[in-house]
This record gives sequence, C-alpha cells and structure tokens, in this order.
Amino acid sequence: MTNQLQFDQIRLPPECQRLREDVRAFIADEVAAGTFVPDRPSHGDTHNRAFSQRVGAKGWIGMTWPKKYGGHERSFLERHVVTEEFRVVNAPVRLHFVADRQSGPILLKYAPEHVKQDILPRICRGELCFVIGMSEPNSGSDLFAAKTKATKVDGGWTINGSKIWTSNAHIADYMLGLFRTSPATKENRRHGLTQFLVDMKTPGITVNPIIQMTGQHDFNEVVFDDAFIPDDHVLGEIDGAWKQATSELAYERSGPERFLETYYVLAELVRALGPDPDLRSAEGLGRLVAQLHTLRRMSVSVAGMLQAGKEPVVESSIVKDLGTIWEQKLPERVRDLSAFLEPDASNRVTLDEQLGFAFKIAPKLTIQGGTTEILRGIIARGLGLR
Amino acid sequence: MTNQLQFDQIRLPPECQRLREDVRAFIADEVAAGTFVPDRPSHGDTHNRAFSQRVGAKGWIGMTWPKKYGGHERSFLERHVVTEEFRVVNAPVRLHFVADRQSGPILLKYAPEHVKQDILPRICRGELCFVIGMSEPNSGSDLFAAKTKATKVDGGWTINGSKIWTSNAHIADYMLGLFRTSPATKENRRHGLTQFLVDMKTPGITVNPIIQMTGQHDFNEVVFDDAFIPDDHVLGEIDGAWKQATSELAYERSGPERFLETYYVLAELVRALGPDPDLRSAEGLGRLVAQLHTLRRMSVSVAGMLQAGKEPVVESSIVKDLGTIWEQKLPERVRDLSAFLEPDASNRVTLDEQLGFAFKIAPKLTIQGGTTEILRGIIARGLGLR
Amino acid sequence: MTTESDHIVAETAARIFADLADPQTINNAHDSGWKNQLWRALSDAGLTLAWVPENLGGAGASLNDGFAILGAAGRYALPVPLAETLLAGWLLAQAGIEAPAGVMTVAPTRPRDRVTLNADATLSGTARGIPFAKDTEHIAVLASAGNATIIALVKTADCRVNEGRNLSGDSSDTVVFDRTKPVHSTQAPFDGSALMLMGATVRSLQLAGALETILAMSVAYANERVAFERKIGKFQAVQQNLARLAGETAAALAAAGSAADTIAQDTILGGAVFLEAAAAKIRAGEATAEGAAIAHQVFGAIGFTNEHILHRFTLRLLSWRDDFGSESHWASTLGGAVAARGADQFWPMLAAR
Amino acid sequence: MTTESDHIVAETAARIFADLADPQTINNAHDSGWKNQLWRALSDAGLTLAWVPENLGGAGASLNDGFAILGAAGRYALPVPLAETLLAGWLLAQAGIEAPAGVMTVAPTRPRDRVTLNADATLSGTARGIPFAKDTEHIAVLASAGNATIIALVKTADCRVNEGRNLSGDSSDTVVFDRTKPVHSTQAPFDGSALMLMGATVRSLQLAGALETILAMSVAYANERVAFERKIGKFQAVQQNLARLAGETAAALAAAGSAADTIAQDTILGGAVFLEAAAAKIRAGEATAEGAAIAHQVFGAIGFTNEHILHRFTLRLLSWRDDFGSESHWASTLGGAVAARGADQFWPMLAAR
Repeated sequence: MTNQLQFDQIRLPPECQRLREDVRAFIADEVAAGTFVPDRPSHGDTHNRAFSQRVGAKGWIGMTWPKKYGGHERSFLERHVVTEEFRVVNAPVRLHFVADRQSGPILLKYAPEHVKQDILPRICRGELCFVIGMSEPNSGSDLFAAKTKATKVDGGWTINGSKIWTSNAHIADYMLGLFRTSPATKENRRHGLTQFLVDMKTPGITVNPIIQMTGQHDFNEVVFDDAFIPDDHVLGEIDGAWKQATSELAYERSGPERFLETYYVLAELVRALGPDPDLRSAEGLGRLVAQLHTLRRMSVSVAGMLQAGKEPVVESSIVKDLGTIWEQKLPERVRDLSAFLEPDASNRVTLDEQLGFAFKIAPKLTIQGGTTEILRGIIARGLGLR
Repeated sequence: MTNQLQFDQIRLPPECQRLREDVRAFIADEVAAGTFVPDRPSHGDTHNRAFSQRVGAKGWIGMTWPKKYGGHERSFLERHVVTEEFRVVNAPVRLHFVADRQSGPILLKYAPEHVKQDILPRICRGELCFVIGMSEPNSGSDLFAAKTKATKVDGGWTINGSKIWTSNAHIADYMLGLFRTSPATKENRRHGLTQFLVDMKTPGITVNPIIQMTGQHDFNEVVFDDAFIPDDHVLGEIDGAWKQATSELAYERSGPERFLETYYVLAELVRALGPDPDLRSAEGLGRLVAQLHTLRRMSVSVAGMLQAGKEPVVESSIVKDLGTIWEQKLPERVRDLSAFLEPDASNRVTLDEQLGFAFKIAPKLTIQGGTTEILRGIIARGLGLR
Repeated sequence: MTTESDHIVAETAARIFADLADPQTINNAHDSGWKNQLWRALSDAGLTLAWVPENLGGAGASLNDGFAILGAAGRYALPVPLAETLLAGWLLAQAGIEAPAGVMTVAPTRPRDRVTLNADATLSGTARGIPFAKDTEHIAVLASAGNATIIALVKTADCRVNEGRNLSGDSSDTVVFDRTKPVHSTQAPFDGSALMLMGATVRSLQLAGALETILAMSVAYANERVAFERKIGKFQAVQQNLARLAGETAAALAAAGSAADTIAQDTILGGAVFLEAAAAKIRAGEATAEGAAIAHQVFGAIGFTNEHILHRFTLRLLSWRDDFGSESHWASTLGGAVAARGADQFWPMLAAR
Repeated sequence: MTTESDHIVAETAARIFADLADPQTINNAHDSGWKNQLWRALSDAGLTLAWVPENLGGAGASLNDGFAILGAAGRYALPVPLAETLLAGWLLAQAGIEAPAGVMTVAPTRPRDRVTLNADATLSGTARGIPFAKDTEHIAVLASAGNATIIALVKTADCRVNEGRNLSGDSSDTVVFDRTKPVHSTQAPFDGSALMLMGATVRSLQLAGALETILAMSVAYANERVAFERKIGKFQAVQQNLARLAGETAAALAAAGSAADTIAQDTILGGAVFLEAAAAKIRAGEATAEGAAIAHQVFGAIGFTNEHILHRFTLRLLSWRDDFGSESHWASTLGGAVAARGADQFWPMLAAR
C-alpha cells in the first residue's frame, strides 16, 4: 500500500466553538419562532426560503468562498460546525444546502467571471436553490452513460432528453447538469459530456414529481424539450466533464450529513431509556455512542485535511461508506434497544413515530450520492487494487 | 427465478430417534472409557483408529451404501443423526469421516467393481482414512488450475508434482486426487483433469507436515515423485473430472458439521449463564438458539431431500454459507455474552479455554471446502444470475 | 408434510391473489374497490374461514391448508386481514364458538398486553397494535380470568378503537375493552401463550413469503437493468448480495415452515411448538432487515419511489415482525427457557425433531 | 497534534522494530535470543522509559512521542512488554516514583480487579490477565486505600505469579498480592479509573497499528495471488471486502488517534478523556473481529499456517482487545454515563472537540 490511511488529529479551535454557540442561539430562536420542530423530521417542510435567507444573513452559506463573491473566507472546520449543528436538529436547510455544498464550489472553479458575480452572492444570501442533474432513466450509478443531448446552436445549446431522481427540482432555481455534447469514443467512454448551468425557468423545461415511498415529494423527473442554454453557461471543458466530475463528488462524501440523517432516533432513545438503563440498554447505547463519536472525529479530521489543502479521497469515501451504513442500521439498533420499554412510557409514541420515519428513509441512505458498491470501488482503487 | 428455494419439512421418523439413543449410549460408554473428553476439542486427538473401528462395527460408517459393499442401506436421515450426535460432542471421527462423507460415494460411482469390493468394506469397518487431493500451491479455490501431472505409462500412470492443504495426509491410507492428464483446451479450461485413487503407501509419495496457527498438525503437503498409479485406479472419465467434481462437492456442503464446529462454546455459555440469566444474556442466547435451530432444520431438510433423490444444490450451498459464517462468529457472540460473568465463576476458565480454541480455528471455517465467495457464486448461479 | 389438499387450497388462494391482489394494480388503485372484490372472492372460496370446522360455519380445512394460504398471502404482501380472520376463526374454534361471517381480527397481539374477564362477564384491558381492527366486525379475544384463560367473541363496535397505522400504512389500532360485553365467551383449552405462538408462526410464514417475492423481483431486475454496459446481475458484488438475500429467505422459509409443520403435526401446546414458533419468529424477523436492505440496494432509486411495488413488500416485512412478539421478545423468552433447562438439556431439545 | 519530535522518536522506534523485530524473522526463530537484543536496543534508545521524566530516570519524551511509538509497535505486533513498561513508567511518574531499569508491567488491567493497601502498608488482591508479568522485574500498581488511590512499585518476585497465555501465546498472568510489601508507594493524583483510561488508549493505538499492517499485507497479497487466471485483487468481492477492512482500520486509527491526542492535549482526567478513551477501545475492538476475519479470508489456507505471519497480528488483535476493559465493559460504562447525563447533554458532549 503506497498511500497509508491518514486521519490528522484536529482540535476544533476556539473560534469554532464560539461559532457553535452562535448557531445554537440562532436555532433556539428559530425553534421558538416556530420555524421548525427539532428532532421531528417528519413534521413540516424540509425547505424554507425565508429560513435560508436568514441563514445567509448570518454568513453561514458559502462560508469558505472568497468575499468578493459574497463568501466569508472562513475555514472548512467552521463550515463543519454549522453543518452539524443544523443537521442534528433537522433544520430545514434543503433549499440552500446543495448550492452551498456542491454547486457553488463548481461554479467558483468553472463559471465565467460575470456568472460568478451574478450567482454566487445570491447563493450566499440563501436565495437560490440548486439541483444536480446527473442521473437519467438508463444511467444511475454510471454517470457516463448519460444520453440527454446538448446540441450546438447559435449563441448556445439546446437540450433534449430527461434527468431523473433530481431532488428539489420542483423548488429549484438552477441545475448543474451533465449533458452529452459528443458521442463517447472507443478509447474513452467517459468522453463527450459537458457540464452546464441551467436556469430552471428556461422555456422547454418541465418538472414532473416522483413521490417517494415515504409519501414525500423530493425526487423529480426533469424533461428538456429544446431548452436553450447560452454559451456562457457552459462550465469547464466541452466534452471533458469527466475530468471535473470526480472532484465534484468529493464534496459530497464525508460531511456530517452523511451519518447524522437518522440521529434523532438515537437522541430519543437516550430520552426514553432514562437516567438508569439496564445493562443491555447501556451496552447497546454505549456502542452506538462510540461508533458515532468515531464517525464524527473522522469527519472533523477530513474537514481539517481539506482546510490544509489535502485531498483525502479514500478517507472521505470511507467516512461516507461507514457513515451511511451506520445511519441506515441505526433505526434497527434503536428498535432492538427499545424493545422492552414500557408501552405506556410517555415518549414511546414519539420514538415509534420517529422510528417509522427513519425506517422509511433508510433505504436511500446507501444509494444517494454514490452507492455502497461504488464507494467501496473508489476505496479499493485508492488501496491500489484497481 | 425459475427455481424456487425449497425446504421440505422433514419429521425425523421414530427409527432415527431410536438410533440417536443408541449413538448417545455408545458415546457415553466411550467417554466413560476415556476415549475422548466431550466439549473439549482442544484435548486429545481428533482421530483414533480403534474408535473408528468401533464406530464401523456399530454400522455407522457407509450407512447409506449398498450392503454388498459393506454398507447398511440406511437413510440419509439416519446418517444425519449419527453425524450430528458425534459432532456435537467432538468425537474423534476424523479418521473415517472424509471417507464416509465424500470418498466412498465417489468410489461407489466411479471405481471399477473389484476396487469397490476391496475398499468400500474396509471403509465401512473404519479401517481406512481418506484424504482429498485437490488444492495445489498455485490453485486453491480454482480447482481447474491444477498442474500436478499424471503421465501415461505401461499399465498405469506416473504422478509428478504436489498437492497442498491435504488434511490428514499424514495418517491417510488413500487419497482421491485430481491430476492433469491433458492440457486445458481453449474452449474448456476445465478439460484435462482426471480423478485417481492413490494408495498413500505408493513409493514416490512424501508427506510434509504444515503446522497450523493453532499449533495443530492437520494440513500437509504431499509430494509426488514418479509415483505409479495403476490403470484400474482411474475414477471416471479421463480428462473429464470436471463433470464429476461438482457433484462431489455437494456432499460437503450441508451436513451438520458445517455449523456445529464451535458448538461447544455455546453449550458452555449456557452452563456459565446458569438458570436465571439477565435480559441481555437471555436475549443474546435466544437469538443464537433460534439461528442454530434454523440451521439444523435446514440441514435435516436437505438430508431428507437427498433421501428423496432430489438435488438441492442451491439449498445445500446456502446451508453451508449461513452455517459456516454462523459458527465462525459464534465465539465472538459468546465472548460478548460472557463479558460480565464473574471472573471467579467455576467454568470461566473452561469457557475461556474453549473460546481461545474456537477463536483460533474460526478463520478456516469459511475457507475449507469452498470459500464464502465461491459458495455465494454457486448460489448466484442457482438463482439464474450467472 | 405437504399433502395434495395443501396444493389445491394454496393454488386456489394464489389464483385469487393473482387475479385480484396484483401488487402493481393495488399500488396504482385510486380507491379501495379492489378490497371488497378480493374479500368476496376469498370468502366465497371458503378461504377466510379455512380453519373453522364445518360444524362451526367454516371450511374445515387442515392447519396445513391454512398455513399454505398464508405463505401465498405473504408472497403477495396481501393488505387485507386474511391472516387475522383465519387466526380469529381458529381461536374461536378452539372454544367451539361459531365463527361469524365477515372480517375479524384477534387480540391481544403484543406479548405484554392483557385483557381480563371481569366478575360481571365483561372484558377490560387495552390491546395495542391490533391489525385492521377498525375494518373488522368482530374480534376474537384471548383473555385471562383469574388463573384460567377464556376465548371470547366481541363485536368491534362494542370496543373503543383508536386508529393507527403501521409502517406500510395498514391499520394497526389500539383496542380498548372497557367493560365490553362479549357475544360469547368460553374456557380456553390452553393458556394465554397459545395465541402468541400461533400468531408468531403465521407472521413468520407471511414474512418468508414476502422475502421470496423480493428475492425473485431483485433477481429479475438484476438480470434486466444495465449499468456500466453490463447487466447489474453480472457484477460480483450484486451476485454476492443476492446470494445473501437468498440465504436469509431460505432461513425464514425453513424456520417458518418447520414451526407450521410442528403445529400441524402436534397441537398448539405440543412440547416442540415453543422452540419452533419462537425460533421462526426470531429468525424470520432477523431475515427481514437484511433482506429488505439488500433488495432496496439492488433496485436503487426506483425502488424508493411510491410507484414501485417494492415498498409494499419491504415495509410490510418491517411491520409484520412487530406483531405477536418481536425478535427481542421471543429471544429473551427462548433464551431464558434454554437457560432454565440447563446445558445438558440443550442439545436434546434441539435434536428432538 | 503531530510534532517534529514525534517523528524522530517514532522513526527511531520503527527503525529498531524493522531491524530487530521483523515478524517473519521472529516467527521463524527457534530461541528467544532476538528478544534480549531487541529490548537492549529499545532501552539504549530511551524508548522503554519514554514517558518517565529525566529527573526520575527516564527519557522525558512527550505523551505524543510515546503514543507514536505504540502505534509503530502495533504495526509490528511487537511481542515484548514495551507498551506495559511505558505505562508503568508513566504511572510511577504520576506519583514521582523513580522508574527502575528493566522490564515492567502494570496492574490491574481488568476493570473489576482491585488491589488494596492494607493498614500495614502491604498490598493485597488478585489481578488477572497481567501482560508479561512473569517476564518482568517490577510491577507498577494502582491500588485503593480507603477512599484514596495510591501508586506503588512492587518487585515481581514479591508476588505470586500464576502463568497464563493469551491467544497469541504471549504471557498473560494472574498476579496475586498477598500482603506484598511495595518498594515505594505514594498517593495518586487521580482515582482508580486513570490507569484503565490510559491503558485503553494505549491498546487502541496498538490495535489500530496491527490493523494497518494486516490491511497492507492483504492488499499486497491480493495484488500478487492469482486464481481463476486473475489476480484475486481484481475480483469485485475481494475489493469490496478489502474496502471494508480499510474502513475498519480507518475507524480504529481515527478513534485511537483522537483519544491519544485528547490525553496529550489535556490531562488523563480531562473532561473529554472518558468519552474518547472508551470510544477508542470500543471502536478499535469492534474493528478487530471484522478486520481479522477479512484478512484471513483473503489469505485463505496459507494465512492459517503457523509459518505465515498473519496470525501474529490477528491473534494479538483478538488478545489485546481484552486488556484494560473489553468493548462490552466500556460500552456499558459509556452508555450508562450518556444516559445519566440525559438526552439534552448528548450532542453537546459529542461536539465538545
């Protein structure tokens, strides 16, 4: 093994913990004002334009970006703190989160200057919702099988085809999409795709909802019928998106949102068990705490390594692999550990309701943003096996 | 799925349970006479010629074979009973077990009549130890990569090369070996191997011990240096062993020895927990009991299907896959469940000693006779995926 | 043991399910018209009262016939109270109570819930998680009366029903008996554990059936869906996962089938039934979590949509395992019993059949 | 935080291990001559008393230096009591007791074992599973004296040592203190949990190191061994398993490193140490079972032989996790502490660093 696994030991600096207090105070105010109910992900909306704008006003979107684009030039560690504090209370960040995590950094890297000037500050103010247009009906994990076509026309491109599983498309302002501008070549099947910035208000774009098994509307099909994209919305190299797509996914891989998505059932279990659990419950809880603590320390470490300019590709894939499996199995563990609680206990109903929700969303956790099998393939490549 | 999974419900008939009583009485006598210590696999030998001969005298070797070859024409269910009763007390059956399980049935099918007349009755009397000569230093799971060569000479074949991981070769009378009689062909890489009966006393055969990480001697390397095998020791079709090898492995797959190899730690745990375990221990024990009961019922069912002339290839591979993983993890589960036992408890020392032994042998359980990966490949083929 | 009669009854059931309970059709349905049609067909075929002797108004089918129906019902993730009506008919028959027509359920279904017979011959108690209670006309109740156990037939309208839903959206209600006067009540021929053992076996069969279907669906999808220019079923990682799903399915099938066969051969209180029913519910329950996760992983995003029928199976798998005792409940009970008998009795108990 | 000094000390240690503790050489050795040579080199380099201040006879290295040595020792599955001597030196230093030369160990190492100071200033008690006790000249003991805790230096010859061996064959002895008179004893600056926390962190680092090696060995073997005409590392099933091994290794490394860093930054009784040390021992311990199983599965039969060095790592992994509290011990303690603080304090506790 040439590359050893590395997890730098990061101690969150005092400014991070001061920031954490600010975030908690903000959350407390929002909860008091009725914006959302903490620990109850099944209640209320997961997106809230006004809330996102208030988050933007606090300076908590685009935190690591340059000030000249509305960013705040703060550290990845500070961003980590904001992300985990919001995630752990199920704050309705859905509107701005994708833009903050993925789309903004891509625009920063590949968009023309005037586009950056126009769009990035609005993201930072919490005004824009972005979606990712990658998957198609016949290409899921295999991004490079995308067929939806961008045809060169005067001053831009017209898009025809469809994208699927696009979360938030029904509330989105922009999509970052991957479209076919040339056929793949024999030598390189990943050739021929180009990344575009797509204004979702463009004529010729239709968004069809896909209802999830939870009953929620999150996924969509986005159909393009001669939708026009101007030339200056091409991001990066024409036909060369494959060079950009890997680094793009890296942003997705190891944030605290990758293991905290079902956290509420664990917090509720602690509440339900009370201060003096029996040996069985104490041991089970203790193992879950140790596993979660470890995941969090790994994730903090990755944030620190990003801040130091390193590229912890394998480490971040490992955090996501371990993290998503853990958060997926967590409802099972909590069900077992709560099996002998009194049925009349006051928070039994709350816990059961939370468990029900967690069980229903659990299947998607190891699929979205790179399946378990894909992640392990990336890890194996990093180990030198592929 | 064309082939549905099927587990016929088998109720062991009264003659089986009467046989079981006979076997238990025999075991009790042997234990009283000091032949072996039940539940203590780390004590004493795993093979014992005199014991095997006494088992043979009871009619418990070659139970399903024709009487004219010394067999007893009893059912696979009766054989199952004898196997599980011996296995569960760690009786020293190693000398005759391979011959009984695998070698005898192959000889029955492929050996010339006079060879059958000669050898099968001696197996049934518990006089012969057989080994399997399949793996070679550069072919483990991939049997068809075997290179050890059989060259045609007048009246027979001479063998040159070596076999490895041959359990019991140092005490064995005969080997059933797979040797290369022709090169593989482009169309069929499995072509060119022939199965032979090899007398281990043949000049030119050297057995070199390979000590295991447990400190035990079980594996060997068997080196052939111009060892002569007569023509009438060819088993089945020359160059066509691949047609025979699949059915051969079927015998290995789902006997009770495939999930009972670490049973003693569970029995000892029951002893250690005492009559009134806490909730944690009771639940943990109950799950293990349910899992073991299910494996046993599956195994009984497979024996019943064999008796009915069916070929439950997928079902038997499933029993082995689930069974070996279960028996491999059992020491871990027992360690956890005994973590809070009083360190002074009288059987703590026994349990720890048994656990130590079980931990050391555990790694081989999912390797020997078909690795987990190979078994799951067979199951996937049965499901129609390959 | 499988007999010819099993096949006929089970085939009748499977034909009705195929015609009137197709999961995709139900999933697309905008109203519940299919429900009445399905129930009428099941009822006309005598399947709803299969376990009620003819002299008590039923079809007088064997226990095995009924178990075969329930395996088939599991394979369709049947969302109507067929299992519950069968169980209710069986329970009433144990006390010689004539089975009413129509939809029934049983109570209690949670091991710690108790219904008691009051001195004035009324019933009191709360039973949680009663499947389909709000859709039923009658409830068959196993209640305690001092040291004795009684079986009672109650009109649902005479109880308070607090509606609830399980994960799959099927009704799972809390039924409150508050001095409820039963239509009939008679001494039971067994103690309070019998309904839990029978219910556990029934749910295990349904779980195994649903696992069979998700295995078949997953294999079919893997042989059809293409990624990276190959059918996904050709990827070794997918093959290994599907082999594990097959293993879990096999374990559930074998354990549930063994428990059912034991009850059919013996009686509900035969010596082997406790081990068999407990083990079946534990092992089938354990199979569901891993099984459902693998199936969803194979299907990816499409299996997570409401349109796709996969959730009809996976969510019922997760729901059904909570009825008639969870894995934890049965495991602690079984482990306690094994410990109480002691190490020397352990193997003989396992090897009894 | 990693500093330059870490690198120098750890590199010295690694160089000595590479020269004098090569696992294959030790595995082939017919006598224990290598042991003396290795110990002398470690001792000459000041590594054995790294954690002892210079004024007490040691090298006065930082806690981080010592932790780095122990990670390297884990990577070599070092079969000499370096970790124990380091711990003993550290413990004695906490009470200002001068460290003797030579091999030491500590007691107790099992959470439920207690050694007590008698009124006549002697020690009594039994300590099980004391690593390498029979090979040592001195034992550093943490004992209770009423409500106080004392640190004592004891001559091994003054104790009764019942020899035992752990899974890997290393000594793991029962030490009986029967009115044993210590060479020195002084009040400790902390309570009885401190040695267990420090020991748990030390063992976690060793576990993580050993996992790093079996990962590297397994990857190298998978890239070399051929089956079915391909390197086995090209099979997706093997790749997916090795990715899991990498995940378990990463978790152990991160958790152990975090605990060590917390102690180095804070003190042994800092508020965060309990969570960190407990979590490290739990998570690294959990990683061993799966990690060792995957490595053995990749190596197949050859990894099961005595000749091969794999067992030197896997059996020490399984042994080391039993020292200074098993996963079950720490999990019940940690879970109890989290429950006692309550749900509202749970996230703040996790997010404290």
